[in-house]
Amino acid sequence: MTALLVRDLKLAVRAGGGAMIGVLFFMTVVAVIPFGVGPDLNLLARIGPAILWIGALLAALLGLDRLFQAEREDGSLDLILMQETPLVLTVLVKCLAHWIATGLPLVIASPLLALFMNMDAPAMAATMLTLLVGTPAITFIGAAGAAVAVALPRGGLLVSILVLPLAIPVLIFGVSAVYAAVQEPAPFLPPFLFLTALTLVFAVIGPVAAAAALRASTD
Amino acid sequence: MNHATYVAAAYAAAFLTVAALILWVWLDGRARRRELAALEAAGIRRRSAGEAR
Amino acid sequence: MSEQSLAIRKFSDLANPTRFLALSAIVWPWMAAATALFFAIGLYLCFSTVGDYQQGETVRIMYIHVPAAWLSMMCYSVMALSALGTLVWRHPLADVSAKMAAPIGACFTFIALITGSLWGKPMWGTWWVWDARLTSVFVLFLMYLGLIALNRAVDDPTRAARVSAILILVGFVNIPIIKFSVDWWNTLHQPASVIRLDGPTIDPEFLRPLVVMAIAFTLLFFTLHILAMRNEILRRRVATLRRLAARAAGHGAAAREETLR
Amino acid sequence: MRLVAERLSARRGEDLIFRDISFDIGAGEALVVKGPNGSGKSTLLRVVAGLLPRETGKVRLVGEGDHAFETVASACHYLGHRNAMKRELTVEENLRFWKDFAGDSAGDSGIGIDAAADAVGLGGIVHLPFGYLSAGQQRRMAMAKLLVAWRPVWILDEPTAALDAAAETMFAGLVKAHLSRGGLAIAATHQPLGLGAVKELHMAGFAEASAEAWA
Repeated sequence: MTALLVRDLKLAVRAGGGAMIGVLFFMTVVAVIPFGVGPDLNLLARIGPAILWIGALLAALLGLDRLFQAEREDGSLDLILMQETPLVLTVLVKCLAHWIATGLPLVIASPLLALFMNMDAPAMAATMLTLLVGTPAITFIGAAGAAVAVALPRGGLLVSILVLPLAIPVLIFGVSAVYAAVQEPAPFLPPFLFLTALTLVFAVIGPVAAAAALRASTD
Repeated sequence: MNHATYVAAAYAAAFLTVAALILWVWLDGRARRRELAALEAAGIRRRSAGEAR
Repeated sequence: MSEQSLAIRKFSDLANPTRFLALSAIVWPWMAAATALFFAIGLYLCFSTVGDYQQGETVRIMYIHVPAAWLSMMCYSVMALSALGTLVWRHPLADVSAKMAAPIGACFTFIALITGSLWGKPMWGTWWVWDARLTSVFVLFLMYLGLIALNRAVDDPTRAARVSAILILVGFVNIPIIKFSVDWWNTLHQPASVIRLDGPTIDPEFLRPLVVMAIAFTLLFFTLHILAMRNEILRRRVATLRRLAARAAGHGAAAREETLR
Repeated sequence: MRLVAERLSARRGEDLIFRDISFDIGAGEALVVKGPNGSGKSTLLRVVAGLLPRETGKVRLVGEGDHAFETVASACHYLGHRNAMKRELTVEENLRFWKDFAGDSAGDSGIGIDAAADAVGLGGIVHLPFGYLSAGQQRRMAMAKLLVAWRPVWILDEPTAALDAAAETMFAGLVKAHLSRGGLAIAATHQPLGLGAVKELHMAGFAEASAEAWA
């Protein structure tokens, strides 16, 4: 299993890998927002957490379509399906590698972008923490979408369409946890714990569904 | 925080970035030279290597 | 040998990476030494001059911020020139130059952004304002990163060079448009409370270290650029040799099989 | 150990590709599946490998050591039309991944990566990225993948389609060595593989549109 993790990470950082593209997309999307809403620092500080979360959600979805498609195109998927190793476990490890390569950089880049959004330190920390806990959920549920769309031409856009509605709960609890951390009366823990629970649930549902979809998609 | 801290931070950040850049160039060059040496040790040379001079 | 092929030969001699390697090997130690010298003088001047009465100590940040910002633009111009070289003259060294300038330019732009932010915090009370000038530099930074990503995404270097050359030139034409529109956007929105970057005219007291530092940074850029280009040439040579090795291995094996039979 | 298939049939979409295919091969035996294009050779192999659902019938392993395998698929190597190697990684990284990820099945163990590359006649270039190799070399390195992890059953779909005569002989040698170690092989091919005496299975190429449902 470590072999798979190492291979996927290597592929992500080698030429043509998607490790950097996600962060770049994230930065660009967030950077474009002020041009739309105007450079009012107070307004930006207020909407900052939401913008960061939406940007991270879109960036995390980007590149998910290649998760299984690349394996299918060169025939590796056939061999992966044949192994004794449970497919669910294989999918889980692939998700993990994908998250380390694309999700973790988003988390690391988020404080920098929070500066651009004029967010203060607590909001920045809360955003980073919720992204750290929440982005794996997007990857896990996205894996299910990627597996469903694996055999389709132009699966990339389809994955986003399929997964975005499923990721709405993650967005809701992630953003509300950040706002709860910043605005006094609302408690931070309940939405944050919901977010954690969502990630754990998706860590089970996503790989199981993806494994089933992959088995069904062979031809 | 007083202003000197910001000045120090700015110089430190600039220094670190430049140091990283120099380190990258140096390590990259070393890795390439090693690869070239390894290939040459394996008996693979440029066809033009003999006639070039 | 016909006249035409002789002419082609001469031209390709200029484009010869081997010649570039030999020449740059002689030049770069001198350039590195000059860079170190200018940095020594520049840094001494930076800290020996008195602070500005209005900005205080923070004016010293300007001594690295302004040269870095200047380089971030000059580097893009170098890339645009190289892109022209790639598209018009098909000069292989131009590919190499454009490709290796991008990470260096991104680093200098990053320095400009960071130091600007560190200057802004004590002066404006915030790390970042969507000021026209800052925003333009940030957009430039994103363009650098995009170009690096593009170069990494295409595995055939010559094809990558053509594509990114086109993008560089489009960007070069587009930069004034971006600058103009950002200015427009900024005057449309700019809250009056934010202090503009334009200070009083620069005192010669501050000008001296600034100029020395600018020269030092420029020398640093060219030194690093030359060294990075050397690395890239070696990288391509390694790739060529590996292809050669792959081909040779096949033939060798086939020949061996033949003799076995 | 024997690999037994009983009255297999499979369909693709609505069409029944083949029906009532049975075979039985033992250790050290090879089965060559022959037939015209579209007769369902590839489909049969993918059904045996567990990559396609079968309509009817059964595939199973019989004999000593068969408890070691959860599924028939986990006892098989499958060499399909695609090489299952990553262009960006070096040959060694590719082979090492498959060696570690697949692991050895019960009964025997795979050979080292350099030895496998030598066996396919491409020793000494494992440090090159896979994408640098020519099509024939890539195919041969994909064959080396069969050697680095032990599987008793080799399922080979047109293994030598892109190879020259020398490489074909080399591959026949590999298969023979595998059979002599007590392995089994099923190959779909147009060309003679040069394996000597083997069982043959002729697919008739019958195409019967689905009778029920939409007819």
